[in-house]
Amino acid sequence: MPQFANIAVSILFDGLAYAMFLFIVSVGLSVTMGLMGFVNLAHGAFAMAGGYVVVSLTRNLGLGLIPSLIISAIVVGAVSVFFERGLYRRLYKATDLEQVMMTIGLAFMAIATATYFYGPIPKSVPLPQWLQGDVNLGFRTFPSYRAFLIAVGAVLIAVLWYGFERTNIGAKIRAAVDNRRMAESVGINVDLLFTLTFAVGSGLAALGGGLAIQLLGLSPSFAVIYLVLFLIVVAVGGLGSLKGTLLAALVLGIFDTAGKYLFADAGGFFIYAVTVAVLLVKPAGFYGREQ
Amino acid sequence: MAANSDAIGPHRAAARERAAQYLLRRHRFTWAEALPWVIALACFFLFPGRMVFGNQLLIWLMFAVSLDLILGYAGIVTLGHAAFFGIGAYAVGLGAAKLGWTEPISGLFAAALLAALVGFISGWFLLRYRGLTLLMLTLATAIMLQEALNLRSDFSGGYDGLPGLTFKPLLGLFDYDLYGHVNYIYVLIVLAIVFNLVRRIVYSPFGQALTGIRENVRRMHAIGSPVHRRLVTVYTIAAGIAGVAGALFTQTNAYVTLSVFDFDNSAKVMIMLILGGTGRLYGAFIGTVVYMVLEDYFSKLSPTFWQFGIGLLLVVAVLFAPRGVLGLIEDAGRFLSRRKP
Amino acid sequence: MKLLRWLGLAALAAAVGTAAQAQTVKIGVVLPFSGANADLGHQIDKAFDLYVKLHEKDIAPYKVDLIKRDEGPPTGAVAKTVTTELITNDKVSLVTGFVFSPSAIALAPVVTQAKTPMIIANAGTAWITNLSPYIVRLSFSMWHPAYPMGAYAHDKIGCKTVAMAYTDFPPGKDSTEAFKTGFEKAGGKIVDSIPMGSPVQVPDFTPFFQKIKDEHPDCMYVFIPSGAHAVGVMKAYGELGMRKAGIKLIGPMDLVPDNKLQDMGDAAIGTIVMGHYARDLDNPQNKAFVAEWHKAYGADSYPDFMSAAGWDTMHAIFDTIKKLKGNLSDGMKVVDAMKGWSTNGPRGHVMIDPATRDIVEDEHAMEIYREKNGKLGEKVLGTTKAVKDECKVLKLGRCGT
Amino acid sequence: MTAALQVESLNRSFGALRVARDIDLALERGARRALIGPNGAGKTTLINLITGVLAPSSGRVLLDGADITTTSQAERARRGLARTFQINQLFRGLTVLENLCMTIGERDGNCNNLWRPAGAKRAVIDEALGHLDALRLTDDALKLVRELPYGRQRLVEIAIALTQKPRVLLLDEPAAGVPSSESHLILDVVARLDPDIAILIIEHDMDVVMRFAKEITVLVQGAVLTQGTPAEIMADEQVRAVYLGQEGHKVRHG
Repeated sequence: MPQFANIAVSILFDGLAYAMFLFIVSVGLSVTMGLMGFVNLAHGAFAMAGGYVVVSLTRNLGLGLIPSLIISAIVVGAVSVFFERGLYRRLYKATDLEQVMMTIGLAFMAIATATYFYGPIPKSVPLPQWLQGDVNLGFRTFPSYRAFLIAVGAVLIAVLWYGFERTNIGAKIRAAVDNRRMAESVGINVDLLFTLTFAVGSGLAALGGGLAIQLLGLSPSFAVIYLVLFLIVVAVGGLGSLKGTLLAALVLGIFDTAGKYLFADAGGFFIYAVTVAVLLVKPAGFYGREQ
Repeated sequence: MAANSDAIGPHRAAARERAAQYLLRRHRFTWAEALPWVIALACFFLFPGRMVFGNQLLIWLMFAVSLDLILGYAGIVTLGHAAFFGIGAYAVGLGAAKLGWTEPISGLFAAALLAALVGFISGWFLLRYRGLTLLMLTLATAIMLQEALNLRSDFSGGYDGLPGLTFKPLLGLFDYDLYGHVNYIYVLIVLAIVFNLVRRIVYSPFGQALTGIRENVRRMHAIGSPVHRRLVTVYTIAAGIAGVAGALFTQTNAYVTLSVFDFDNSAKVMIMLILGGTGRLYGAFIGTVVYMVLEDYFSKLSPTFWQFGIGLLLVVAVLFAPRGVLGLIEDAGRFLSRRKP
Repeated sequence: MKLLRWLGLAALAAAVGTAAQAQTVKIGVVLPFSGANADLGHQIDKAFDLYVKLHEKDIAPYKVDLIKRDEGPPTGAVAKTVTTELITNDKVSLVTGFVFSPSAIALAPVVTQAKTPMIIANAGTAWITNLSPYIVRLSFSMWHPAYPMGAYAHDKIGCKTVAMAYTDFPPGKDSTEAFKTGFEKAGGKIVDSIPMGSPVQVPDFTPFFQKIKDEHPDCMYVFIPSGAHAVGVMKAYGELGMRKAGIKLIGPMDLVPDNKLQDMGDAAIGTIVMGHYARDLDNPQNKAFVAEWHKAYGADSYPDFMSAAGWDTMHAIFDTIKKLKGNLSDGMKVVDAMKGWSTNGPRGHVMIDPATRDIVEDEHAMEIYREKNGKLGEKVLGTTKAVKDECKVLKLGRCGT
Repeated sequence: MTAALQVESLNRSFGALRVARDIDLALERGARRALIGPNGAGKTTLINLITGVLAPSSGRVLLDGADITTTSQAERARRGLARTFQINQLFRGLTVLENLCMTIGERDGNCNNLWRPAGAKRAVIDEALGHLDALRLTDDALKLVRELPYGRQRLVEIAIALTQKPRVLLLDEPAAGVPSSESHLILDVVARLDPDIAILIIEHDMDVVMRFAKEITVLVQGAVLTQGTPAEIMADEQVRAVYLGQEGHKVRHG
């Protein structure tokens, strides 16, 4: 097929895969920030933790990748509840600055801890045979793992969408994000909701971290080096908006890929240029509430 | 308390005078304020071997003070402050490397002006936004600046930086020594001047207006304050000061790389400030000292795991001194003064 | 201000004095122990410790005292502070380590002024050694592997066209520049040269490689810092099925550091790199080195080219201590003692070029293959003997000054 | 003579919802007008439109005959248009005295000064203390606003507005949220205000309205239902039907 079409397909496909990773990790951050206005800079640390759990499960216990990913998401999600109850809870009413300071502190501690247990050398996980190499979709071939990543993303989106738009809890969360006081006054237990979303968000982050090993490798500093990326997705998407986070992930993922592909020299530029462009026009992000 | 307000004349006259005196005196120097400078000088004689570190510390301190002006007083939360530090750093760096402008003090002014100019322009556009949006916009601007300079690495030296910069001796008299003694005094003096400037601004009516914007921007509009103009003004000033800090960084290191624009620096300076306490002038002092001294100590204790110590410090600080070390002291003070008859 | 001068001199005098009498030689070790590149630091640090442990007795009655400091991020600032204080405050006789070029560049004026030798165990920007007469490098310059790779790729591997992809920081630019110089001299054609983002973040390499795949060159020359990036490159290369598409992956050894090789999987097989070290390099010194390494750090910890350089670095320092009878007070004497120093180390025969104070070493073209034991190994295809830093030989740019 | 404040056929809608429909309103110099109407009638919205927090979809706002429809909030304030908020908008982290000094500073343009210490102008401080005296707040001068009981915070809210030396003052439920034990204090203050100031007050307590207002404007669903003297309004059947009924309804909610 013609070159330009081929290029376009490559960009869309790779961008889509990248976008899925961004979405999976960022969505939890977006909802928790939207719900409680809680700035959680330790979110990346949960992703990193998830990654290492997967490493342990696959390498030391010899589990398959898929079960490991699921277990890791659940484990990290569960553990995150303790942090939420023990530490985060104390800072709901606190200022952003205090939240920033504590969560950055947690991220630092997470990095040191991971270094202690896993060492600084980047880890990777063995892939099952069917995820190696590439799949042929007739008109051209695509890397299997990325196809898999996209599939996982699609499934998650479906599940989240259902949970968010169709279930009672989802409705409550949306209500709380929209107007917390109101929600509380009609008897919604926002704190409980937050614990829930926090756990789910952290679990998703962990899943994202696990999936990212194949993409970006995994070392302790994973906890912070991609944080900016996640925050950008959240800001561009709009706090607490599932739709927004998805759209932002897609736009940023695809633009970033296109930029790297077409204008490698200015590669780093694009994602930020897009961010600025969007925020200047829509300060609250794609689907955020204007203040 | 409220009941007392119905008290008789003389009492109220006294109350009036007390209140008036408080505002009349507040901006005057107290002896306590000499303490940091005394300590700084004492350190110079006590730790002659640590002056290179001390020098870095003072530069970060100045950087933190500039951030306090906008974050602590005007309530502008930014993650792009390193941009101005970097501009100042590169102003003198490129000046020395390309134009042979090696006179340090004039270099400081040049750096301040350039950084302030960029601060003015970016502030004009960005300060209409607040919160996370502003956070991301400032952050993105800083990184784009860095990327742009890296594109022209033939000119900026990229991440290998501009090596072997040499600057004229200070005032043509004092040459930079290996032990950083001259540097330390140099930076300390500049810091003293800059800090006094900031202190004046903070206690000026303009400074009051800034705190007003921080406390309640809606009301500021309602009482007729040109909020945007105020914010852009202070942002420009803070940018200039950050630029001076950056310039000192390059001059005292005789070296600069693009990493000065790193997001990490913006974050680090913010953390140090919060740790010390925002909007309290001396919060920057305490925060910087506590953070950097402990960082130095931990990283010698364990070059690999020191981050754990710093992390723990931050978490503990939030839980026990949420409004920073100075905030803690202040609260204690209020608590005690309550006890007084 | 006179007082300052006086203080300075006094302290300096003290420094010299103490160093002179000391039976113990204080050595400042500056490596990135924390942060995104911590693993690089640890690869070298382990080699240092291992050498000291095994050879302490050789330098009796003298002892070494390693004072370790975190090099911090690749900004030069932290490194400059801690190193200067190692000199001024801890009074070390020499400083070594230095993974990042900016650290070395920032420190050049300092070591010159302090007359303290700086023995570089990694930092690879070619012209660093020109910055100060007190700098000695035992690792390599980007040119050491990259330049000979140019000719080898064209003549032996059969790359007529090559697309280059590199991490967008100075070593990346150096490495590609060096390869280009050698490759074009041999008559090859560079079809594309793609910067792949900053060294801080591991990017998603796929877009870059996809582009190259669509360009169909014979070979793809990749330089990345040999940390987390290396694994990412191999994965993306494998995922895109580029080898099947007939695009060979070549580069400097940074592409397949031994401590990550086993994680790279089949994708790596067939990759050809130019380098001065591989874990299964066949010489007795290396066999012993690797054996000792596994004994000390376990079976699944591997030394890599950085460790090898670290080992030789400490070796050179020890020999110098012996030669100077433990008196390293005079920095210039130390440097002179190292000029022309040579040994048979893990890397084979290495020598410090008296003229440039830079290393002279053999460069091996090595192919990744699957060993019988299932592990990935590196097979030597050919060797270029006694390679100098070509950048300085050709006096290109800053290398000329 | 031209009205101190004139509102001409003001419209504003949020999407389909029209919160202000062709509102006409005039405040003569020294006017004492009450703005009443059921919840959601758009009373606060009208104040926001007048002060420039919201921009009207159509219509004009005139201050002393000058069109200020497009001028900024701040500019309107500097021209003598002051307001209080239904929910306190105070500088909670500052002392009461600072709250007022800052207001004076912005009013007189001192706040453009970055160099002279704020405390250097005794005159400013004395004026501020004067205002505090008038509201019996002197003893709280050095307290942080957030440490005051709500009732007294409410007084600060008014003190700030008065400190602006306004010609037109818009009071949005000055006694809202204040226990009746203290509300009289606030309403006394309101009653004692300078007769030259044109005042528009939003108030639910009809007794207060009757005592204070010389004219009343009734707002229903964003439109002016009727205007007139207290007596006329009390007599008006529509008002009873729409507003007072609604009020009773409101009372049951507590």
